[in-house]
Amino acid sequence: MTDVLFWIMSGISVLSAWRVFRTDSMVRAAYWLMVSFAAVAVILVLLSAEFLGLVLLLMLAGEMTIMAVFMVMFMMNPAGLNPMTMVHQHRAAIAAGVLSFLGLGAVGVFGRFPAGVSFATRDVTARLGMELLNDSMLIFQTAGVTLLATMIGALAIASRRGRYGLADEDSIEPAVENSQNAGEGPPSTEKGSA
Amino acid sequence: MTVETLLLVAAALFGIGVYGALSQQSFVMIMMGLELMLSGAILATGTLWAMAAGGTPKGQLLAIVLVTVMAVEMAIGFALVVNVYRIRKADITEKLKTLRG
Amino acid sequence: MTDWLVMVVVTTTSVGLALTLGIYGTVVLDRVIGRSIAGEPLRLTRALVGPFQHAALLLLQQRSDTERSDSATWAVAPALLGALAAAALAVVPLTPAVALEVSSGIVYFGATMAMVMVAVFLNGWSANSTFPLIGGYRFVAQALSFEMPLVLVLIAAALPAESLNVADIVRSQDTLWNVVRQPLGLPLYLIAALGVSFLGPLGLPDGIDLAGGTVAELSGTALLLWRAAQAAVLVAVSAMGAAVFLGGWLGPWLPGSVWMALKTLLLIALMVVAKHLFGRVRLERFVVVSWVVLIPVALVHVFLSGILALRRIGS
Amino acid sequence: MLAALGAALIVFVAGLSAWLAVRRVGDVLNRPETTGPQRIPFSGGDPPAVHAWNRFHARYYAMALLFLAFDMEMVFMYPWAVVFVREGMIAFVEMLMFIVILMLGILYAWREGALEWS
Amino acid sequence: MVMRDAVAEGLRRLLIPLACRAPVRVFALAGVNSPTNIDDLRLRDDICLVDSPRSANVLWVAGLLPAPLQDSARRVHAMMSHPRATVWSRPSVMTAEHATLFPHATIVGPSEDLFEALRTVQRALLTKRHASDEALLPDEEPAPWRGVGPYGQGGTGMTGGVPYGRPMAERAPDRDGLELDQLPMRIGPFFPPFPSGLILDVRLQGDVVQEVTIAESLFAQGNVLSSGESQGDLLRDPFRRALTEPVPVGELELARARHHLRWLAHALRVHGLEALGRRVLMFVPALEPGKAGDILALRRLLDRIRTFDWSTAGVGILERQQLSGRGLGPVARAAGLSDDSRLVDPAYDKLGFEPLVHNDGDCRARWRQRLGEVIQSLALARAGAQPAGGAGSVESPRGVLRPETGPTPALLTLLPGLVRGMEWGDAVTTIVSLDLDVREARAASPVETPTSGKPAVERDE
Repeated sequence: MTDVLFWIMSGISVLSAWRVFRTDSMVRAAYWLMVSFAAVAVILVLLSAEFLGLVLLLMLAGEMTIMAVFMVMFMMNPAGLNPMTMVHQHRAAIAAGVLSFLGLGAVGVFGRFPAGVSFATRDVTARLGMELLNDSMLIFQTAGVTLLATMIGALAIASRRGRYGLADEDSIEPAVENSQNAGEGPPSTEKGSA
Repeated sequence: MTVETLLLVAAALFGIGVYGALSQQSFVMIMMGLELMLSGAILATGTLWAMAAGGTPKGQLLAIVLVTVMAVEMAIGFALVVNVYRIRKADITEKLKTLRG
Repeated sequence: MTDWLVMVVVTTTSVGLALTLGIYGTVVLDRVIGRSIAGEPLRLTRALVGPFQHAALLLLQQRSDTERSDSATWAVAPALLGALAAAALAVVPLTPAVALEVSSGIVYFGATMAMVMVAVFLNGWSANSTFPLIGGYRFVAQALSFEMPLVLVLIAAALPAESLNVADIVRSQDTLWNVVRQPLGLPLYLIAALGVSFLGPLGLPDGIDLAGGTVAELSGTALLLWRAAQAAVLVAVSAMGAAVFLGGWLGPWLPGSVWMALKTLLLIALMVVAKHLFGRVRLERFVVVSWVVLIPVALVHVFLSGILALRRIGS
Repeated sequence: MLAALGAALIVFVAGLSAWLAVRRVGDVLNRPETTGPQRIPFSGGDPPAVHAWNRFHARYYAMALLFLAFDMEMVFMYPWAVVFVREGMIAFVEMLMFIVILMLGILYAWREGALEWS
Repeated sequence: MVMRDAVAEGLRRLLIPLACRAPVRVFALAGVNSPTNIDDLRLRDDICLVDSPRSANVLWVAGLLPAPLQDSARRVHAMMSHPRATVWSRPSVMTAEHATLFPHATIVGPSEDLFEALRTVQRALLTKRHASDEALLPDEEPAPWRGVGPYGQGGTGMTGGVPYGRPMAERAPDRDGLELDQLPMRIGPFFPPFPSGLILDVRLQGDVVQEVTIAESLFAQGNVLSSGESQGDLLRDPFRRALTEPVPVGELELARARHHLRWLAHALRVHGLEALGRRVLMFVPALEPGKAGDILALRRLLDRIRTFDWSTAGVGILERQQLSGRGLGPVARAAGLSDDSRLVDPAYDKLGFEPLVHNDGDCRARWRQRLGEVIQSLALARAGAQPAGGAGSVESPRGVLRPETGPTPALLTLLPGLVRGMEWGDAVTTIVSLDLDVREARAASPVETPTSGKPAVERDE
């Protein structure tokens, strides 16, 4: 039973991963990726990493919708109304893809892994919680700091108002500006003109 | 469902991701490729955790870190896309010769 | 294997039954409450048969289409929404006997509720029409804002139970319901629940200012199915709320399933009253309020519930 | 446990099929074929000048970026909730630290006006 | 196949009796000079007014449609799904061009029962006694767009093609600095939240309004007032009569209160408070001079429900200098101007009339202003038969009304500047709050430039 489900899910996962790059509509591409991930999540559940699989599903919905939103924002012809492929170095990319599949697959098939010891069945989540709070406390807190850095970094990069004026109007730090003005720097806008 | 088959599936996902990341011109589509590579990695981690590492919680933690990496990659990646588009009006890699802001 | 098949059959039938009754109850309640707020005579028989008449009328209407619509995703969207509601309801213990003991129950529930975003966005996107499109985008903004409070209050409820299993959370309310033990929980949950079932104040994706938004281009069966799926989501979140905050099947005299049904209907009624009494909020404002007020309050709520849970165990 | 989630998956599939089946019934009852003018999107009666699908400027993209990062907090919070009572004050303090760090992000976003429509 | 048809037939036989008793799904096209008011349908249990023609079974044409709206009306008809029918409430006066507008329509005269007609038509549609309306517009093939360019796209470049005969949106600058697509679209004339006949050319980027222009066709030939068709509407309106002859204060003030309440019901509906809107509509026929108890209770209720406040506060602020001296009635008074032509009417002077004033000038101030004026009007209406008006201009519920024009043209010139930069929902809130009536619009000479408004509302300051 689990085997059957596993094969179905891996089929869905790989096929929809392929569809991601073969569809014209950006929204469809993002949701094909979501389907692929969801199938991976089901496989994780089958591996009794229940919490991991479900939490992946939880993350996915938000992340892939955001992905769709951004893809529609920044792709011309986002819905694929005019069918058109936008690829470069196609053959090289296929070769690289196949090579990495073969390489990693070989590791999977021929590699030797320690035999599976009985894995925890019931309180996987609880053990994960203990791990988080004790041994891997640093990882947990580092993740917090990393996420904070991500938030601030992403907002700073994406926002229009930089410290020295609007991002799209050649804002330059005053010091740099002075040194450039010695030569022939571009005119800068007023500070904080937003 | 054995270690080998699971890792093969993970490798396939990774391979498709590599193909996508290298072949696509649009920034956001490249990020789709990266996501797929990470999905392969998460599956491999999950596999090894369940089948070879005796279910130690550290394995799951690694997978969670991978999910975190995915979120961070997306957030920073999209922020960069917004910024590049704002300044250069560029949405595909060809339009971007240098990375200087 | 046979055990499992029995479980599947029992769960599927009970979820199907609960959803059907719940959707019907929602429509009836909506009419009854709407008319009483409007100050009109109730006409109970009409309210009771009304849903069937309405459904029949829509079933006999042609399904519309728009130019170059994405017909595949348009077909999937309502089905996905309905299926998500059904799947979410599956982990809510309707009676002590019929409970899927999913040890990460609230994670699972959170995942299904997050996926609602996908369904609504797709429904808005697929029509290739401006108003549904704006509606879909509105829902994404709204969902990104309410999702965190929704999940956080459920986590807070999991603290005293020491488990993410919904049935365990119900059992942990043996002595005291969470609505009393965690007074902030239910209000926060209801706000998020209004958001997830895009109703009333948070019915932004299908507001009249968009001529119906995500439903503006729907007719016939498609409209019927979308409305049914929306009601199904309402039923699912209400059932979850009843289980997590109102003690689920717990209650004297009556059988557990009856208690569960009554509590779920109570929450549905509360939300329908909110729909009729609170007007559409401004999305921009809701986003800010949600991030600056609701999420911090939900986090404080989690920690307060934590301290209370610790003290209870300690004493 | 696996069995329960398997049943949930089946409920999901059943829901999907039920909804699609009713749609099919509707299409049998009434032919969904439409004419050109019937397919014009509704905006009050006049036809649109362009297709509605466009590079839609989602005004909340900064908030979406914030969400991507903040969402991860939940992944850590679920396992924490399970062991919280067992671990007691340590768990409390550690999560408090984690959350306070993340709240700084929201604070920053709010101050920068990233939550408002750009 | 045969089997499928048999099942379908059986199912249909089961569903039809049920569906016949369902409320009639109606989409309304409001014209002029209709014998029945659209609000009368809202209170009906057996009628369900829908917001989009897609899911309506019956298209109800209320009154006569001026020539510029007729094409749009036919298009709305075309958008409806089958089975569909048209019911036309027609006044006795009619011109020849109207006769062919909806050839399949069931005509309802001023003295006939509209509701019965609507019910009968839907029932006949379902039982196939009434054939579903045929398409009035030709079924044209979409323009070919596939297979022109090297990738199978429709032209040169990514956005070169015209899929389905329509081009794609083009980029335009934005206040945010992201040059994304700008969506030009025409909204109206039958967009449910807006007054019938208002046609806006809107440019949206995302859900934000970048630019609004009032469509020219509105002014070109749409003057309904002069065409003689709307005499009936005019004669029923006491404010119109008050232009030329004295009308009792009681009648004027009751009419004012009714008008404001109908407006409030519409505004509540647009904010998603349909049931409360119906409650407000139910007050309308029962209004009596001096009895404001229900209205006071309503005001208390709306004050207590904060969401209506929240979604209107700070939205659509109009400054005093934009409004002063233009006779803009409640809109001006909501911005702190005591601008009211009743002040110069001796009849009102005798009653000690003082105009109510709110200060904020936003949408919230406007609904509060109107609700306050309802209460005030009910008090004034006690003066009963005392005659007022007849001086060539009168303070109508919208503002100063003159034989040639009303306040709507002036409000329309303010509109583009007002809603620029707003999220679409806020723009709708604002437009609804102005209480426009397009029938007054012709008199506004298009010469008056719409730039007289204040600069665009910059909200990212």
